[in-house]
Amino acid sequence: MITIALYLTIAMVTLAALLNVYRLIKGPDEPDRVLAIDTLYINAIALIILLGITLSTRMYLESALLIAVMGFVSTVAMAKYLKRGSVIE
Amino acid sequence: MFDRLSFPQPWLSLILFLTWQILSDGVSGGSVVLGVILAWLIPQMTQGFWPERPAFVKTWRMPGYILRVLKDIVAASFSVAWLILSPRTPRPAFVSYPLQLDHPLAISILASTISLTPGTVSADVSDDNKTLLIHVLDATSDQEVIEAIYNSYEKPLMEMFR
Amino acid sequence: MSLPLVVLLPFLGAIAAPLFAQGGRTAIAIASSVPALIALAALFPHWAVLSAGDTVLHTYEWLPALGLSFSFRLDGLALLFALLILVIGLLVIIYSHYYLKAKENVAKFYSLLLCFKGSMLGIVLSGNLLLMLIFWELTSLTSFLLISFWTHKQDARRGARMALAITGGGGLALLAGILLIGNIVGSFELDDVLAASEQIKAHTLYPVALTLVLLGAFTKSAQFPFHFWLPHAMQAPTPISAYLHSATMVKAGIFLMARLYPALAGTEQWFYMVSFTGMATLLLGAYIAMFKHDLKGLLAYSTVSHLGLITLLLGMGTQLAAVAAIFHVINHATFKASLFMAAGIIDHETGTRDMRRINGLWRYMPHTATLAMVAASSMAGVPLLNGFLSKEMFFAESLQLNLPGLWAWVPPIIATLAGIFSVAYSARFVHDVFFNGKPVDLPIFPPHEPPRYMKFPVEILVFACIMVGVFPAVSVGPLLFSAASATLGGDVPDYQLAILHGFNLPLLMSFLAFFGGLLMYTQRRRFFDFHAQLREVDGKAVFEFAVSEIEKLAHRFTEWLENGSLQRYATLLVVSVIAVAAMPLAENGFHIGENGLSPVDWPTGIAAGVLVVSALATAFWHRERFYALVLLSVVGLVVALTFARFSAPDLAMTQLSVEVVTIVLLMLALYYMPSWTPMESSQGRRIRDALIALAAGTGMTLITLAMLTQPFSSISEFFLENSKPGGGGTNVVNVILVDFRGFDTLGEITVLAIAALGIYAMLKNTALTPPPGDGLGHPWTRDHYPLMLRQIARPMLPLALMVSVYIFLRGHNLPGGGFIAGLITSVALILQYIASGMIWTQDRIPFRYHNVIGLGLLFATIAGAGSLAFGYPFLTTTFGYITWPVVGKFEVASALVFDLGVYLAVIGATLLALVSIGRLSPHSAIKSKKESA
Amino acid sequence: MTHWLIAPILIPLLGGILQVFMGYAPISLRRTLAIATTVLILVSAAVLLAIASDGNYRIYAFGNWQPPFGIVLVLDRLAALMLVLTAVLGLFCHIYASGGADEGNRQFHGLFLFQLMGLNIAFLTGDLFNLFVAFEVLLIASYGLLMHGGGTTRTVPGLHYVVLNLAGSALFLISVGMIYSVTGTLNMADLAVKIPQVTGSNLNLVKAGGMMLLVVFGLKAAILPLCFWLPKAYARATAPVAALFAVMTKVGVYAIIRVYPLIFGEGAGELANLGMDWLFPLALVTLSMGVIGALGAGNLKTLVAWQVIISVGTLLAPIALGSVAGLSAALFYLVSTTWTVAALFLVSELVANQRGTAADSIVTAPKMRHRTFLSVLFLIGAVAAAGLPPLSGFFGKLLILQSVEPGAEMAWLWGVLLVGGFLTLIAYSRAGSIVFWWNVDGHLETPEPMNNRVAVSTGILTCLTMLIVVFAGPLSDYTRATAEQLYDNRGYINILQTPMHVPPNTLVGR
Amino acid sequence: MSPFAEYAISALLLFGGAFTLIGAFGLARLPDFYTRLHGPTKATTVGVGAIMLSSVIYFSAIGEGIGISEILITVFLLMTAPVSANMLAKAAMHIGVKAMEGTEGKPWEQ
Amino acid sequence: MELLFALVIGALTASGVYLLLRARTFPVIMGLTLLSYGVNLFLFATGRLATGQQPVIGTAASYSDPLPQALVLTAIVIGFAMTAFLVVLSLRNLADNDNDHVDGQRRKTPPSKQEKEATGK
Ligand code: NA
Ligand code: NA
Repeated sequence: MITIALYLTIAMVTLAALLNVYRLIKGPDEPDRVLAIDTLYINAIALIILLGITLSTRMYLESALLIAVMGFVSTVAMAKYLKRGSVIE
Repeated sequence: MFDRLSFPQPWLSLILFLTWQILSDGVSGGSVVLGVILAWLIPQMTQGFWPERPAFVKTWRMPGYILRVLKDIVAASFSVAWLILSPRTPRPAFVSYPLQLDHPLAISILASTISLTPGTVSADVSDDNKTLLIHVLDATSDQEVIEAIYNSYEKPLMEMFR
Repeated sequence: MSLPLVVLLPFLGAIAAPLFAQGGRTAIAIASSVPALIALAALFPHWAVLSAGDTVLHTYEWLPALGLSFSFRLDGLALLFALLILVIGLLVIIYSHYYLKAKENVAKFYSLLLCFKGSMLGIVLSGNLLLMLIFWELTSLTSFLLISFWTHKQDARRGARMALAITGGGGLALLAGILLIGNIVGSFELDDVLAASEQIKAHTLYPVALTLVLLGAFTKSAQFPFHFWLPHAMQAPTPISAYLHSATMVKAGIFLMARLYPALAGTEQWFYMVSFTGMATLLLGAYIAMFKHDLKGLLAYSTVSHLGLITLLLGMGTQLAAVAAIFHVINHATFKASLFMAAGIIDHETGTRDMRRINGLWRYMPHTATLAMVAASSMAGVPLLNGFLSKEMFFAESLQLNLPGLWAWVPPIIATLAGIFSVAYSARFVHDVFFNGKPVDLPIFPPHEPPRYMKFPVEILVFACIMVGVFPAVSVGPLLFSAASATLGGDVPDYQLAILHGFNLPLLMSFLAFFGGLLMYTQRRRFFDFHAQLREVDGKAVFEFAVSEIEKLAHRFTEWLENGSLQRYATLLVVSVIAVAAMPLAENGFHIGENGLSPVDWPTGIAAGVLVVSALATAFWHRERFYALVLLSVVGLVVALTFARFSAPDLAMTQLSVEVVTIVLLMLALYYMPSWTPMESSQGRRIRDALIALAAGTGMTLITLAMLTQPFSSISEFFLENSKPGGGGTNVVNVILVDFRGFDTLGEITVLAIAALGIYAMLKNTALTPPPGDGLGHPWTRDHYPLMLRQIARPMLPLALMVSVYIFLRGHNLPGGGFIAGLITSVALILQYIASGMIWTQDRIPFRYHNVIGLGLLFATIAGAGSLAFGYPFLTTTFGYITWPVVGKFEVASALVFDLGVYLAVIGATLLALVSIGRLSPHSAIKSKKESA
Repeated sequence: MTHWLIAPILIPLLGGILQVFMGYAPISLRRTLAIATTVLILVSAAVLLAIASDGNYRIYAFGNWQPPFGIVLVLDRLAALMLVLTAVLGLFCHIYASGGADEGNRQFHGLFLFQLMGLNIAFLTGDLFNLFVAFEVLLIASYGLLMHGGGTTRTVPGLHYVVLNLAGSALFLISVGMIYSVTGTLNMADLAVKIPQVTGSNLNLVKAGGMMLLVVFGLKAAILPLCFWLPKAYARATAPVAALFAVMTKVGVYAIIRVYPLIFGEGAGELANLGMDWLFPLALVTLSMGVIGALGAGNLKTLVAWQVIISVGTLLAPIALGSVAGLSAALFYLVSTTWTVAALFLVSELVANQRGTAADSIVTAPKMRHRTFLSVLFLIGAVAAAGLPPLSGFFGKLLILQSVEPGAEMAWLWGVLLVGGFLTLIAYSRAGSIVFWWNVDGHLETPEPMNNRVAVSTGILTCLTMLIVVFAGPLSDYTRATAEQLYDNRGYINILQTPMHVPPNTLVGR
Repeated sequence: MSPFAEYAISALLLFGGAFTLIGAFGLARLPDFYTRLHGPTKATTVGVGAIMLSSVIYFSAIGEGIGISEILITVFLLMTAPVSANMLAKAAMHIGVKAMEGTEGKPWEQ
Repeated sequence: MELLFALVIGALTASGVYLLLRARTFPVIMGLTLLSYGVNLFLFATGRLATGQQPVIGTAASYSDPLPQALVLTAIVIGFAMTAFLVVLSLRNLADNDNDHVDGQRRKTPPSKQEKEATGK
């Protein structure tokens, strides 16, 4: 049962990622793109966790944590760039 | 840097200690010793980076608030999901919320709560920290939104922060 | 020892001469004369050996790998030339003493002159061809400096450069020739080469070697068509001309031909090449000399002509001709040196060398005139003077050439013709200068006799002309015999040195030449008119034009190729790579490996699709820079996921962290840059680039495919086995990084550190003006540090530090380690900068990032060097388990200290780099005391 | 195992770290320490030369791991020669720099020492990937040094240099990857064992990898068509940096000499002499391009920069022929040309400093101070560079000319080398006569006098060419022995058998 | 593994997957930037949280011991998502990203 | 899977090379970054593709090749350092030459999109 659920979940998350990419490319504005990649980061966390469950290993948990941290900083930096230009000033 | 043999931010130290235990996957002698050391050392090193000390008054109310928010988050997700899936176009609005809180951390917590809860996202805090601009996904009326937020979140927060 | 000494002495003198500069001109002149005197004394004792027909040989090993030795060899030929060099050299020194003006750099003059003398002696005394070549080229160099002694004169500089180019270039040809000969013979020792005559001439490369050697000789001796440098070298001070262009430099080519005569001469190639070149030079030089108005120009072309004569004699290939050649070398040296000196006196006293202005000097300087007239007569071949004797021999030899049919008439006719010209220009020299009315507009008027001893060298030489002319057998007989014998390899023909050999055909030719010459001189107007009609082909102009055209062409070609376009250079690189990588593929075809392909799971497939699409989209939309940046970070994210997917958690984490820092960095830069790239490349270029990119991509795809499908085994089994027992950690990747290949990691953090230091230095004094708003015209917001961001940044730092410690400590056993931990800390600090600004954050950081970097490198190095104390190599790690109460058993590993170094270096470097850029922003003009100290 | 092997790496590393800490110390202290460090490097290099000259290989196994598993340093004659060559060069450049060129960047000495460290790693390492790391260390330091000092003209060439080298680094990684993906090893000795065993379709991969590696080394060495980044970058760097860079292209040449005879040598079966038939014509074309560039050069530094390219062509042509004599000749020439070119860079800058706005342009200008001194140095340098007797360049070329066997290759090599030499001579005589002789009237208002440090270091470096001539015999014996050692790769392969330390019994786990 | 755990895990997985997908769907479908902001902030965060929870249960259930690091990540996401949303909204308002027709009260247009 | 991986590397290389050949610093930097992603994946793949075999002793039945992973780690870090330097160098270029060309052109920086549109009207 878990296998099936896992399979379906992976499918849904992957599809979600594709939708994010769609929004990223479609835009139309730059905040849309940043929002899309921010969401993509979060989807990536889900994928990593799902990979861990699939492989029955917790080896990738820290990767997930790192995506969360890095995704956040990256989004914040991009957002700040969009309105301030200068990220560090 | 290590001017005191104390815990300048006890709450932070506690959180750090717990975090360490969580990260270490289980409590052991080693992890406790190291956890205590880190819970002391890190706040000592970083206290300069947190100049505005959070002034909690009624700390015990915090868990209740968190649980409520968690519940609302799940609810919010369902409502947003519904809005996304329904063919109806939403009627969004920007609402200016007059803030009564003045502690920056409290404002921040409120704004975050608003963003995580049904149909609202905190879009902006005014420069004077007096107004919160909220984007409402499917607006009923401004006043309703403001009242709901005040009663659910700002009032409890005001009680906690002083 | 004496032979090397003879060569060495002038060089020592050259070094010594400037030291005597304090003592004044006389001291220098005396100091410069001493080497020659000692050298003469050193040569004298060898005469006994030489007159017995033997050679003196002194050999010292130098570079056996090259076949090069310090081999000095004295025989008759060498002695003759050495004497010419030394004696005339001495005279030139005396002469120069009076010639040079007070303000001139006398020390430099003598120094160079002595260097030149030493080089010349080196040429003639070398017993090894390579050694000779070294001296040969040295004469080119020193003569270059001598000719251009008056560096302020443009003509002098040009003349010198041309002389260097021609003679130096000829030297390179000679080098090739000598190397060929050396290859054929198997030795460069002169004795071996001269003994291998048959072997050389029989070799298939003989014509090539001969041509190359002759090129060297002809250029040096100013043979047609390389003759043109010599007249232009006359820009040198006259003593130099007297020395270089009568007795030494130009005679080096003659010497070379004489030296190698036994080895190379006697073949048809030799005959045709040498004699025809000589003949052409003889005639051309004599002809042009006639029309030169410049006193030294006349002498120069006459020199060209006489060199041609000697060359022709050597080319004839008969033994007597060779003797005549040697004889004429002596005679030409004496009369030409004296003539040059006389010309120098005239120049010195009148201030000009233009024969159209110099007239009737007999009245003003009869002594000099007498000397010059005797020397000129010798040049013209007037009986009782030495020039006559060798010219007679030449005329006689020109009749002996065994040419078929009417061709047999050609050499004597040419010889006579040249004789006529020679008499004519000699007559012109005498008449035009010393008689022919009154001087015209002389810069110095009236001219006087020069100082008494300035004439002394001329007198000596003129005396020699007469002595040889009248008592040839007594004066030069033994020397000539010895030299001729050496030239001919011991086989000296019968010849007689007498004033007259009776009334014979050669005498008739002399007679013809003499009166023909005088006649020609009287009819000179017609000849001048005739000559004026000719379009003069000046070799110098051609040469200079050619050189300047070559330079211009080279410049244009270089500019065209090296056009400053990175696009071109990168294209060349990429295309080169594609070409070399495609070659093996083209040779052997493409094969998928034995393992074949494994099935694709669809989430991976979709991820790959996302990766491919976003990579291509980055390229496609690169002109929208921010958009491309977002796409780029998608690529980075999916790459990280790929690492995770294929069992590389450490890589996934590293990639993620690095990517974020990179993106932040790019955004920091983008702030100052145009946010949008205009369409610049033409469509053709874009298509071309796309095709190149496609080829590169296809190539990498094929390579990867071929690689992935091949079975594989590596040294990594060792790492997996030894990681825990040997390195004390279960995370093999980390153990490789800090232990098995810790040295790579040390290098890597050094790179990081250097990059940061370089960035800091590069931006130290850079000012950039940021645009007032984004590319779409929105001004920047004034809200620098949003409240929510600031609030979340506060707890983020301690939490991130906690996570860093965690990631750091577990790295040895589980994915993580110093590098990733360092990046987490860095990113947390970067967040502080973003949220609260430079000044705020910097104020709370109590250390300089430079020191953090230094500390990191130091920790890593010390951790590595610790093992040295125990006699183990650098970076040998150690670890152990310690059990403490409460804490329990835990591991202590020296590798952890190393990793701590990595951690610190990463933090220091990352932040120093980012902060350096951030500091550019006008808002963060940090001028705290720390910085300005 | 002798710890001397690590000395040329540790000394600059520690010296460099010290400089990082001392960024704000007085400049005289920084200079003193930095030069002391360079002297120590030279001492250690000299010791290693003495050690290596017995012809045995010595290895230094980092972490005490048996090769091929750990990284090893390998000392042989070639490595020792390169170390000494570089240390001598480094010392004089450093002294020159301390005459004032090091001002304006507090990290100059650090970068300089790190650069030397990278070079020394490159010369000593016996590991292909570590060679990559060494390249990166020396490259990043060189980027920093290149941008050192004021002036805006070096930015664009610097950018080109960096971008192309980054692309080159990517290529290096791909090549190493391709070779590893077949052989499963990175140790050069182990590669020499494994490469000949490669068969089948793996041959393609290794062949392509090997060829791509040659492109990488060719890019560093600046072989045509990959040489155009060099002239402007070198010509616009400050003199001590450009002079130090004289050895940078030689690193590319070194890598070719190190890697190809060893792992793609005669014994490499189907992969024997990989790429060498391409290298020969390319080397000659490079030489010709260098000569053309030199002829067209508008200033002294550009002229010297093209001389660097001439040197590379001259070096690689005999190397490509694959004979002991050729390699030996090339090594001899390498020593000579590196120092000569470096000296010429220094002289050019001293000239530029004396001529006001004319700087080192080959145009007329007012008379400079120290004209005699500088013109003598330039003359010596030019004679050595053009390969005229009696200086060392001539002997190098002579050895090269003699090393080639009769045949078409001989004709080409001789032709190009001799004609090239002739044209170079013309270029130098033109440049020298205009710059040093062709003076317009008057003097510059305030020509700065030279200080002793720059004068002495330039003078000595220039005169090293004479030292080479004096010691031509021993040097050519050494290079010959080096070439023999390189073409017989059995000794190198044997380092795999070197026993490691016995594990200690103390607290250590192994 | 107990069937209860299996049910819980599967349910949480599916719940999480569904919400992640819905969040993304919202991002793709909703008419303007400001409305799109709601999907990721809430649905996706919750979805990923559910998946995290399932992971916690899964690894406890298969006997790897109780590890709740996933919770840490979830908390982190909950803390940061509003800030990201806030920053992006500020950026969008600053740039003047247009809100859909009918949106009431656009303060930056005043 | 191998083909897929090969195509990914091919796409990264192609995009990277195309951008490397552009005329301005920024695209060139992005090109090099893409190229280095491709190279890192390639170097990683020299140890072949493995699923669930992370080279941590005791966590899997068999292990993927750890050496390429270590090499890639080194390569990533070095690549980061180099990219950072290049980014700053391009800034320096902008400051010194007032434009961001690398194609030997010496034009000023182009007008922004907005300005261009404004003048176009
Ligand atoms: Na006259
Ligand atoms: Na911008």
